[in-house]
Amino acid sequence: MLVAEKIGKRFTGVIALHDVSMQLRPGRVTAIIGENGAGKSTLMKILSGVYAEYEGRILLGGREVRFANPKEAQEKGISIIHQELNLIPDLSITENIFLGRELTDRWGLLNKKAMRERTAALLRRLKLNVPPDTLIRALKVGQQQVVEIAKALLLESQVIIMDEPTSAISEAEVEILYDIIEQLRAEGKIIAYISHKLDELFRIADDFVVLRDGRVTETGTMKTVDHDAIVRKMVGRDIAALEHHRTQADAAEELLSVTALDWQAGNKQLLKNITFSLRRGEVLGIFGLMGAGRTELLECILGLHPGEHTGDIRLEGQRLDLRSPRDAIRAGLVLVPEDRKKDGLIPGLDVKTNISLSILRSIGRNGLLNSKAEVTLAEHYKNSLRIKTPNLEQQVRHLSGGNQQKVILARCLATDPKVLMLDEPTRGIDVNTKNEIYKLILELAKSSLGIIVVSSELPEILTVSDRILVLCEGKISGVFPRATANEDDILKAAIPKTI
Amino acid sequence: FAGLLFTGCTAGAGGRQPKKIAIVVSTLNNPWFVFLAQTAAAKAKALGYESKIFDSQNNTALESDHFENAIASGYNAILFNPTDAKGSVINVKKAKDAGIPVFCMDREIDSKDAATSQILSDSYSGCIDLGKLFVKTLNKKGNYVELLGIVSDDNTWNRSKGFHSVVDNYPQLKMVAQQSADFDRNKAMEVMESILQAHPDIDGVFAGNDAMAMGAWQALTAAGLAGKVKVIGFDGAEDAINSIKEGKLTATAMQFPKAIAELAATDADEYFKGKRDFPHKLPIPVDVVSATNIDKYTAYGKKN
Amino acid sequence: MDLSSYRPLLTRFQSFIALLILCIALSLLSNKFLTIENGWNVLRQISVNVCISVGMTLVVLTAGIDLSVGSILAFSGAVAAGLLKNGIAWPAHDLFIGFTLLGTIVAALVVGAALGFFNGWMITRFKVPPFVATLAMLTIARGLTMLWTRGYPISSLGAKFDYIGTGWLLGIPVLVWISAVTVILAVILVRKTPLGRYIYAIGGNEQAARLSGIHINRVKIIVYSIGGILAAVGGIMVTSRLDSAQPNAGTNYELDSIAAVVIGGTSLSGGRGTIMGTVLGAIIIGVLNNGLVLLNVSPFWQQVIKGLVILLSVIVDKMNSKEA
Amino acid sequence: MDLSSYRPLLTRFQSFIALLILCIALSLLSNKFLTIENGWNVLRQISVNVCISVGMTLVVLTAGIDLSVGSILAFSGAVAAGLLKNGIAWPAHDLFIGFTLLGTIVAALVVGAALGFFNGWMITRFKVPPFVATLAMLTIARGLTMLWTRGYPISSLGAKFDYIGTGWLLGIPVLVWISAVTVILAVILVRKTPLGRYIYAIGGNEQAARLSGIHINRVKIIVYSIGGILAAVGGIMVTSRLDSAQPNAGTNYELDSIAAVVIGGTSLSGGRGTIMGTVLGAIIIGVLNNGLVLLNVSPFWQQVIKGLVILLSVIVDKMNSKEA
Ligand SMILES: Nc1ncnc2c1ncn2[C@@H]1O[C@H](COP(=O)(O)OP(=O)(O)OP(=O)(O)O)[C@@H](O)[C@H]1O
Ligand SMILES: Nc1ncnc2c1ncn2[C@@H]1O[C@H](COP(=O)(O)OP(=O)(O)OP(=O)(O)O)[C@@H](O)[C@H]1O
Ligand SMILES: [Mg+2]
Ligand SMILES: [Mg+2]
Repeated sequence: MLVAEKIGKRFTGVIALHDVSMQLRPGRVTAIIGENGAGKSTLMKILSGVYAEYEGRILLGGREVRFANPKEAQEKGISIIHQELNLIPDLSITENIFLGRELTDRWGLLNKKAMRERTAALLRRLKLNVPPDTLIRALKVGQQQVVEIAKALLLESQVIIMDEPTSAISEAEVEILYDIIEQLRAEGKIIAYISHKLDELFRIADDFVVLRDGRVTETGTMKTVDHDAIVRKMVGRDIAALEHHRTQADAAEELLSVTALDWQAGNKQLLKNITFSLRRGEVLGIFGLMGAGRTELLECILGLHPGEHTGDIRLEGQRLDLRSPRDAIRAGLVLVPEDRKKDGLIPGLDVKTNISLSILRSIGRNGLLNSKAEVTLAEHYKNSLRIKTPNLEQQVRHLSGGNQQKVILARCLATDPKVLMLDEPTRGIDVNTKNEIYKLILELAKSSLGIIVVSSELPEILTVSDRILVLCEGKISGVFPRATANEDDILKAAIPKTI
Repeated sequence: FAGLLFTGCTAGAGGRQPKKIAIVVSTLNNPWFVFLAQTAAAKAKALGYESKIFDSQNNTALESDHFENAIASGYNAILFNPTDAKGSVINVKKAKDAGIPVFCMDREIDSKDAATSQILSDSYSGCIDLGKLFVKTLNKKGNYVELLGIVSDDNTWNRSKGFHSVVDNYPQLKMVAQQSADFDRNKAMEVMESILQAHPDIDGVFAGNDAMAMGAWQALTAAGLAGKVKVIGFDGAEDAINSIKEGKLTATAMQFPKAIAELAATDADEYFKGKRDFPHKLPIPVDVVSATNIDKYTAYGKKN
Repeated sequence: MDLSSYRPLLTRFQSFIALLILCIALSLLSNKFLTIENGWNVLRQISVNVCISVGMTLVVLTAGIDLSVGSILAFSGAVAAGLLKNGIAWPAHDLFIGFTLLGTIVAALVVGAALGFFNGWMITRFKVPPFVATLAMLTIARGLTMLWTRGYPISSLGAKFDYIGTGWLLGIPVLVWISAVTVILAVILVRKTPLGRYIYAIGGNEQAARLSGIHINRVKIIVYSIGGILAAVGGIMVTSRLDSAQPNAGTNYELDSIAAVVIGGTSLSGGRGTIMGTVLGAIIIGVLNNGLVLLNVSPFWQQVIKGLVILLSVIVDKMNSKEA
Repeated sequence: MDLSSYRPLLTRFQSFIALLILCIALSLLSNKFLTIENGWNVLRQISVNVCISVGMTLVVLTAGIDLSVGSILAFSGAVAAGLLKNGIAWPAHDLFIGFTLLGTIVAALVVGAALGFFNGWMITRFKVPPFVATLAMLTIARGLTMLWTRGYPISSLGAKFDYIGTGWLLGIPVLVWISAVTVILAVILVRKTPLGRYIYAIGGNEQAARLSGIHINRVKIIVYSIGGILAAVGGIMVTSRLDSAQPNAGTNYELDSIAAVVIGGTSLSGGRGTIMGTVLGAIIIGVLNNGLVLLNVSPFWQQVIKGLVILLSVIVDKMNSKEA
């Protein structure tokens, strides 16, 4: 049994946790629920020894423990899958899994054979069939996520914490993870599970703990609650599930058209003969499993790989030949990238600057910046997108995931685009914010933007899109108007035939 | 570190204020100049003055800073080893305008009146003599190698020119390689090793300073050519003198930094005492030191 | 918003404190330190480093580095001197081009810009790491200087030219004017123009900057060219101050200027820092050099102390900044 | 899988090609180039740079840099020479400690380790950026050398000591033996020990490494200490080779060694690179120096050519590596 008593943690400016108490019981899966910034990860980081300074105490099996660093926590049998991937791109799977706990022979030299074998075993258990010597950078995000899981399973830990383990993996892999969690539960391990995908929680969690603004608002067993109840507990009020009533967009004229797009990188056929079109005011959902080539498609459209692909892309009938995202923005195409931290934000700069970045020139006066215009711009989006930030001078790195996403969205909208492309717009974002973003998407569509939404979450796709394009191994494997679209057909289309 | 400063300060401010002499030297990266500077400092002290050494690190701009700082902090005279004959003139003028006498040591600045006196060791003619000796030892024919100093330094070229002004009159003396070794012993050794690959058949080496001469000598020894190939250096540094004693190096040119430095310090002293008519240029001849007269010399000077 | 707020003001306040402490200590130790004349000395002496370091700051803000400033300084200085004195002549076709003062200055700046551009081009077009590209340029430009001067200084360039380095204007040395103007322009560039923003953005997250439609390569090339131009400015300043272009001028200047940048609190990983911070850093170094000379510290000890003070000032800074 | 495959083999193959081309070109230009004896020359001449560069590689792999190697080399060399020749004496208490050959060598290594440790300590404990910490050490150690030698070389250290620098063992120069052993040990460290793994991990993603429970600070301190020790080894080699400790030994060695590391394909942003690559880089530089002299290229041109070759070899490398 793992008990947290009156845990408190403050960062400069924020109080992340305020006397949080809870119990994690053996043989049960406890769901930690809360909005972005509620303090879930912080709490887990304290339990796993990442943060050594905190108020309150932690009891493991009745005895108080205090970890100076993650290693000590590991040795005490607590392992964690962090929310952000923590892998070394240029080391192999084996080396990453054994990092910091290498097996050595009696000369203190690495025992590579043993490590490779145990890795292979783990990968088999996780049904990830790639050689243990593959470099991490050669893996897809989903596969990396699986490696993270393997890392946590290596040591037979008593306590296993999973912070949004499924945020980046696709259905198939999720299923595997569930099986493993079942096993662990059977073995009587203590499991903490964080996810913003509530339906998951109902599938595998036994107990729940709700955090709001760094405080525990409620604990209990999953059986006793339903979806809306949970949402109410974490948000503190009801949110109307929005249903999708839309003026048919088919009437509107064609905005963007892609014809026979092919992209061959080295010996890999990333995209094969992609042909589709997007109408004004239409939301086109693109579904597919990890590695189906959705992000690549958006990147091509955005001109990130000039000259590497064939086929023609037209905007309002004009053939586009984009050399860079800069050209794309000029032409009226913008992308909200998949990986916020890596491709979206400039963490060190403040909210205002991040928002105005793309249009400094146009709001500038005679070549100089126009701070007043910047502030008005930022203010405008702060209100219209309901960005939660103390002030516009706040560095974006301190915002929670959802609000960071909104800042990027604001930057894109500021360029007032014709076509808005969103890649996994709600990854790692809580239900409430999710809903807000869905609303935004629909509103924007009304204002006759063309919108492309890429997502691995079927419900999400089904909520927002007018038409659904399914990608599989770089080819279009199905197109469904929302009227006729249903989960099974879409999934069928998404699963590769070739294995 | 604060402690250091304070000791520094008490040394600076302690006792009644004696006259202060600044010694600005082109570089302390080379023992020759260290010796020059330290002798001057010692002499100044002996004459009852407070003195401080400034290292220009071969950087004329830094030398300029030193002059300004020295003037600002009220030094009464400057013993000066210029980084560059032309570039340093402007600095000396500055001092002169501030009413501070400048006594040039070893290297000249080309201005008639800026410096109060110039005590020069004339390596150009020194190298002429070396050239003559070189011609004699190789009796007028053979292949030789020249090792240049830092190529951005006009001393390097003064020496090279002095040497060639003689040697080039003998067509049978062929220079098979001319490379720079930056006045550095290690570089000289490596360059020499490589040159020996291309020209194992050389008879002599002229090195722009003793450090390089020693390096060359070591390369030759390693190649088993010691003694067969004559090596000539320049400076009269300790290692070179000893090596000539042991019959290794053939010759070097002795400059007299000790004499130069002490003379300069004495000039300053006399200047304070009111003397004004100093010889505008006082060349200190450079002696050629070889096996024949070696026992008359020690490092950087004559035995006394 | 002004970019100075990118580093918590506190820390810049700290390096300011460091400077104050240094000054107070020195003025206690030597009554010669706090004199107007000495003040001008220090300012005149740092003016060159300030110009170079301003360029260096821009480069470092993009998460780059420029090791070639010293050599570029030497070469453009030599070019200016050479043209001014000898012009260009092809005895072969008895062709001769003379240069006016302005002409030579422009020529020098162009040379600096060209070499800087070459750096930027290597870095953006061929993805050569800045450290390597500019390291190569360090050697190349030095070699060019040697070839151009044949290893001899080029001297006596005439009163008009020397005025730049030695003259006064409205009671302030021309050198100080130049560096002051440079700083002001740089501050405007960094705080008030889109380009300035782009520089911070690129240093902060290059990929995100690219997706925001910033022309990464163009910005970088511009920045390295500016670095080259400012090095050339420095070259002209040094040359005219000495009335002579020294072939080995500017050796190791890159180190001094990087030191100034870092002491000024700019992060070498880019995206964070200020021009004024760098100026502060340059002043600290200048005051230190000046002070160590005023006090009777032996040249050998000076090196040790200098190193320690640089460490200290950075540590003071770190300990009081959030990052630490 | 062994770490050599961290960079696509192809690219290291490329710098190998670069070397081959260079060698072929040279042997066409001079029939003296491809001789066994000249081979030994080159190897002997690069041996010092190899030792230093191995240490530099480890530092760079952690995404750090060490500018102080040259000065540390000078200081530890001088310490060895001084102790060997004069021992330590306090005439005051007429106390005297003599040193055996072994004693002096150990002492020198300890000095190197201590200075390296200081670097690492500054970097980890006070978060001073490696560039600055080691820049400070560059000045400090040089100053210490000057203080210790008073600016004069310490010469004639006796045949036993000189054997290190000039002797042969089993038909191979001792210097080459030393560097070879250093390389082998380093390769083992990097490929076969946990520490080696940690070095790559820290350079690859420090945050992730920390979360994996690696003691970042400890590893870094060890790495910088090793760097110091290897610099000291270099110091002993140079000193005994010249039979004299020169106060200005090792000036600018940091640049040569960083060049070797980068030409060898190690990324300055850490996490990617190999020891053998660095050795290759050092050889390329050594061959180049040797060749330029063999061909009696004018010293002025040599610098330009060297710079260009460094650029080229890196570009070749880049163009054939994935990153480009
Ligand atoms: N290193 C940090 N420095 C400053 N503030 C931080 C830091 N880490 C987290 N915070 C703040 O602490 C609060 C809790 O953050 P935490 O990451 O625990 O939220 P979360 O529940 O995990 O959100 P999400 O669901 O988006 O992961 C947030 O307000 C966040 O901004
Ligand atoms: N710039 C320098 N850097 C390092 N060492 C130098 C430099 N210039 C000269 N040396 C070394 O110091 C010794 C003394 O130099 P010195 O100034 O006497 O040259 P010089 O040719 O005598 O000058 P001059 O031509 O004015 O007489 C030289 O023999 C050379 O070994
Ligand atoms: Mg979280
Ligand atoms: Mg002389």
